[in-house]
Amino acid sequence: MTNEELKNKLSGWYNDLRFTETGTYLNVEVSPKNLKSLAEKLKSDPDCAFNYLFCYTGVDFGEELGVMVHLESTAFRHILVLTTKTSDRENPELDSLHEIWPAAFLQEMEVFDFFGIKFKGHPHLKRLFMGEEWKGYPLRKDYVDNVNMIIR
Amino acid sequence: MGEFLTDNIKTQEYFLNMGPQHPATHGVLRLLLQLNGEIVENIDMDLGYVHRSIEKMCEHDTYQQIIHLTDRLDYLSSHMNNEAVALAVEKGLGIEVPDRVKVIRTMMSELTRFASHALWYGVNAMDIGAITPFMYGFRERELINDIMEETCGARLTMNYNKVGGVRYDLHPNFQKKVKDFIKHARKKLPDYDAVLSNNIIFKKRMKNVGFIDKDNAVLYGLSGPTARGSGVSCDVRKVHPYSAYDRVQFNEITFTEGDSYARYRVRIREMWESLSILEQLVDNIPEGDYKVKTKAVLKLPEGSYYQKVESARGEFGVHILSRGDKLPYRVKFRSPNFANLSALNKMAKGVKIADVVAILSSIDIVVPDIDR
Amino acid sequence: MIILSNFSNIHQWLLGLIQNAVATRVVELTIIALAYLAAFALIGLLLVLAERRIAAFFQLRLGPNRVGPWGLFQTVADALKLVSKELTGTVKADKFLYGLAPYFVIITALVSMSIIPFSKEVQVFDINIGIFFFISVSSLGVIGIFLAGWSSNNKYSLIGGMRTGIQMVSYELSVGMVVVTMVILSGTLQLSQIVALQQHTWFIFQGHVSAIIAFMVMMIASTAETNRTPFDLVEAESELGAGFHTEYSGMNFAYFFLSEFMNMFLSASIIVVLFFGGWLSPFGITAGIPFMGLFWFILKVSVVIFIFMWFRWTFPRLRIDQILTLEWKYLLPINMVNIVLMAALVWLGLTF
Amino acid sequence: MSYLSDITGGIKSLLGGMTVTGKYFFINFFTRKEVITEEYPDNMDTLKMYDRFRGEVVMWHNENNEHKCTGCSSCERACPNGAIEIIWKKEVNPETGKAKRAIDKHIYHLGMCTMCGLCIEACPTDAIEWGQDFHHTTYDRTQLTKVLNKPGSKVISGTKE
Repeated sequence: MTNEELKNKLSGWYNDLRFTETGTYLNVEVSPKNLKSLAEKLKSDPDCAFNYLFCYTGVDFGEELGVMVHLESTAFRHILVLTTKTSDRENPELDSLHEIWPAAFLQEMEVFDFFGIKFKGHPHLKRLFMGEEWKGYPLRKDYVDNVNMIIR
Repeated sequence: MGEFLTDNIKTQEYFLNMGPQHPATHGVLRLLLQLNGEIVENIDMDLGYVHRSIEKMCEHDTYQQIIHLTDRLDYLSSHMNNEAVALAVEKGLGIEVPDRVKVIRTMMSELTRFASHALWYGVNAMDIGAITPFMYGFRERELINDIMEETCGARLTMNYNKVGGVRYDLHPNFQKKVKDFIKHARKKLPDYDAVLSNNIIFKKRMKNVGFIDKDNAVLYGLSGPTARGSGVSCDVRKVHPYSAYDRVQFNEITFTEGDSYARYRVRIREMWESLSILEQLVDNIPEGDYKVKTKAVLKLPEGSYYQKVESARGEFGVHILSRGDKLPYRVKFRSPNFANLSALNKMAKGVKIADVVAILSSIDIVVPDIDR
Repeated sequence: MIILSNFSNIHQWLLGLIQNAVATRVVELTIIALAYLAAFALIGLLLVLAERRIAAFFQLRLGPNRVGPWGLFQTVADALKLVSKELTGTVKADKFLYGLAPYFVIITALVSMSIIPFSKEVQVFDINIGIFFFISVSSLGVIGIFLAGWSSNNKYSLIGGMRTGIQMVSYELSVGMVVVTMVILSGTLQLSQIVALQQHTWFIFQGHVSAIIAFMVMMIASTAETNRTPFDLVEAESELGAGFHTEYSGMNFAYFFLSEFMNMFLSASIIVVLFFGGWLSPFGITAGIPFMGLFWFILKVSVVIFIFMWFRWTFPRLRIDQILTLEWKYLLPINMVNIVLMAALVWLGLTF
Repeated sequence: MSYLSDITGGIKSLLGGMTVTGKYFFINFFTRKEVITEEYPDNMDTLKMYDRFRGEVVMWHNENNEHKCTGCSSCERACPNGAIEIIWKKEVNPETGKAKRAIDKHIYHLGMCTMCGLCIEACPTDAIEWGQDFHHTTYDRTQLTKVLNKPGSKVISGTKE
């Protein structure tokens, strides 16, 4: 499907989606509460059939924390970026997508490790890279580490 | 008597640390194997032993400065990683590179791919227990490294790409050396088959080990030879062509068996395909500039940019989130190894310890790429 | 009983020197023990060097060539380094067994060496059940490896040790059955007699089909017995680090290393004795010259060892269940059929 | 029947592998023709790196101990790792008596350099270039900090930024 067709189809499902096309792929922003149901629909809908999750980016948007999920369909080869933001910086929580795409399992662990976003329903959320004793979430913009970080 | 004995004997599962320092993990990767005798029940991973936080570093570097950091991700396909960043930024800025650059990048990618697969061949053999093929793999790789060194100035961390072209023009010896290499490789590749591919022990070790079916391969986000061994058509060179891949003839290699041996055969066949791509391009390098002039300070317009390339291990992606600044807001490297590793637990459930080693080497991990 | 008749000249000379039967015997034994120890060390060192050089040529390399001409003293230098190294160990290891294990391995190798007929003149212990003595003693070596794996208190070592147990128990069977096959042909267990019976034709030609099958099985089983690739799961470096000797360092490690090469030498010797006429020269070309037997024996053993090395530097490693499959599903039935075949050949007089 | 063909096929495949390795063994045993390794420290005299090899950053000096570095610090800005530092001094022109800013030291931290080459590309006067030496081992990390302009060296007159 082309970007236009995707847009039309998706806006029929939910009315609070925001579409942006600055950049490479069509970007759709979804509220955290609709994330999982939208993801399920994206995968199971025969016209969308997004079965290949190839990039899972945690982002610190400044005010909010969020994830950007790149999805592709191996049948139709269209690509969509799902964006979700949560404004809770203290205890951010999002739905886990690992049941829909098992590829998200490790990626969510990574995002948890670097951004501190907890994924509801993830069975094994641990600090994958940094180790349990590490304090803070390094990829957040407000992370300060005077020992290991030298900023010119 | 029997009852008496079994009453006092307790069996329990035990844990074995494979890594962080282990010959089979190709670096500092820690796998916690939950074992029942020799049978693997579960694998837990502990990563980050070579984490350098390259993604964070990128947030403080300009776009030209990012490129050399990607050499240090998957150091065996460093040229493809460089290319991904260069292509992403070029696309975002709307820079059209000359044909010569495209062809040069394609040839370098294929040389890198061959070198990477040759090294993998040796390392794979070593993991299975045959040590001699290791040197055969290095013999071919050495020639490519020489070509690289002559043109790019370094053997491994080449840093040959830049936004808007490549750093130097091709060395005058380049074409002759590549031709010599193709001739040499065509003569030596049949040895690979005789020593390993047809070997009954090797076949027994690789066949029906680490099986993953086609649907699961996609769902687990596998890419590259690992996914193509399961019959997934996912070659970025075919699906989303970049550089000069749309003008060369080559086959996408897929096998449907989905086991370690299928993945092995994909890579062996890919070496032949790389040779044929090189052969098509080596005499048809267009004349022209090897780079275009770019602004001194590059500012990517606001938006999220993604560029995928086919690296030796699968789909390497760069996700750049820009806010119109000269520094990127967020850079994420989609590393094929990290995605491929996520299927390890699925592949390796219920196999022997020796098979974990075989599976690990059949998905061909490079640890710095996993840890980034 | 220790038979020293072949050394009667030396015996007489010593007796004349010391004038005491018991003392003479003691001195003699000491001399022989020292000579064998020296030979043991020499053969071990040379084999290590040979392995490294041969491996290098297989692998498109040059190999060690710095210490002495053609690198001849490389292993001596290595041994010196190992001797000077600290003997480390794990804290929670079973100290007694941990210390005992390397000696267990090396002593069994030394004891089995005593029955090898290096030539007509050089054989210490020509016992009349020689070949069974060899099998029983050499199978004791596995206990050393097993002890090492168990007592190190290391999971890698333990797995390595357990694998040895499984592997040895299986492949002892094959070795035993091959020996039985050849004993049917020879009719004797005494090694000197087995060699003597091959005066005209080597056993591999005497027993033709059956002997060739037996030889091939023996090559496989011996490779497995000596823990060499493709059967080196005990110390599979890509799976277990170093397997049963992970925790050993310095000279204790060197004992394991040396005994591995000695075991290879012993297996090759037995193969040469059983199939290729021991120290006999082909067609008796040097039959009259004294001590030429030693030369032929070493030459034949070297060829067999080279084939072992060729295996090692070509093949990948098997998995543990495949090792068992190979033994119980392939070698054992083949051996059983082969014994019957050999018996039939001997009964019908079809041997040469 | 497949039992027997398994055995023969297996043995055949094993012999096929042994033929290849055996071929290389005998070639190397008798002629050393296929040996691909080099005896590294021994071939130092004949070992020549390629012209583009990126060993270290060096500054080019002519016979009058002059270089082309004006100290514009383009390289300093281009370096992603902060491996280059430029230190200024006040230089009094003897003819006019005016004080002028001039380069004192071009400090290069080899230990922090990743050989990316951005500094050399950024240099407007081509004062720095790649050196082919790769023997950088030292016993002391401080020795990896180098001053690229030789003591007492001057800028070639007429070099403009």
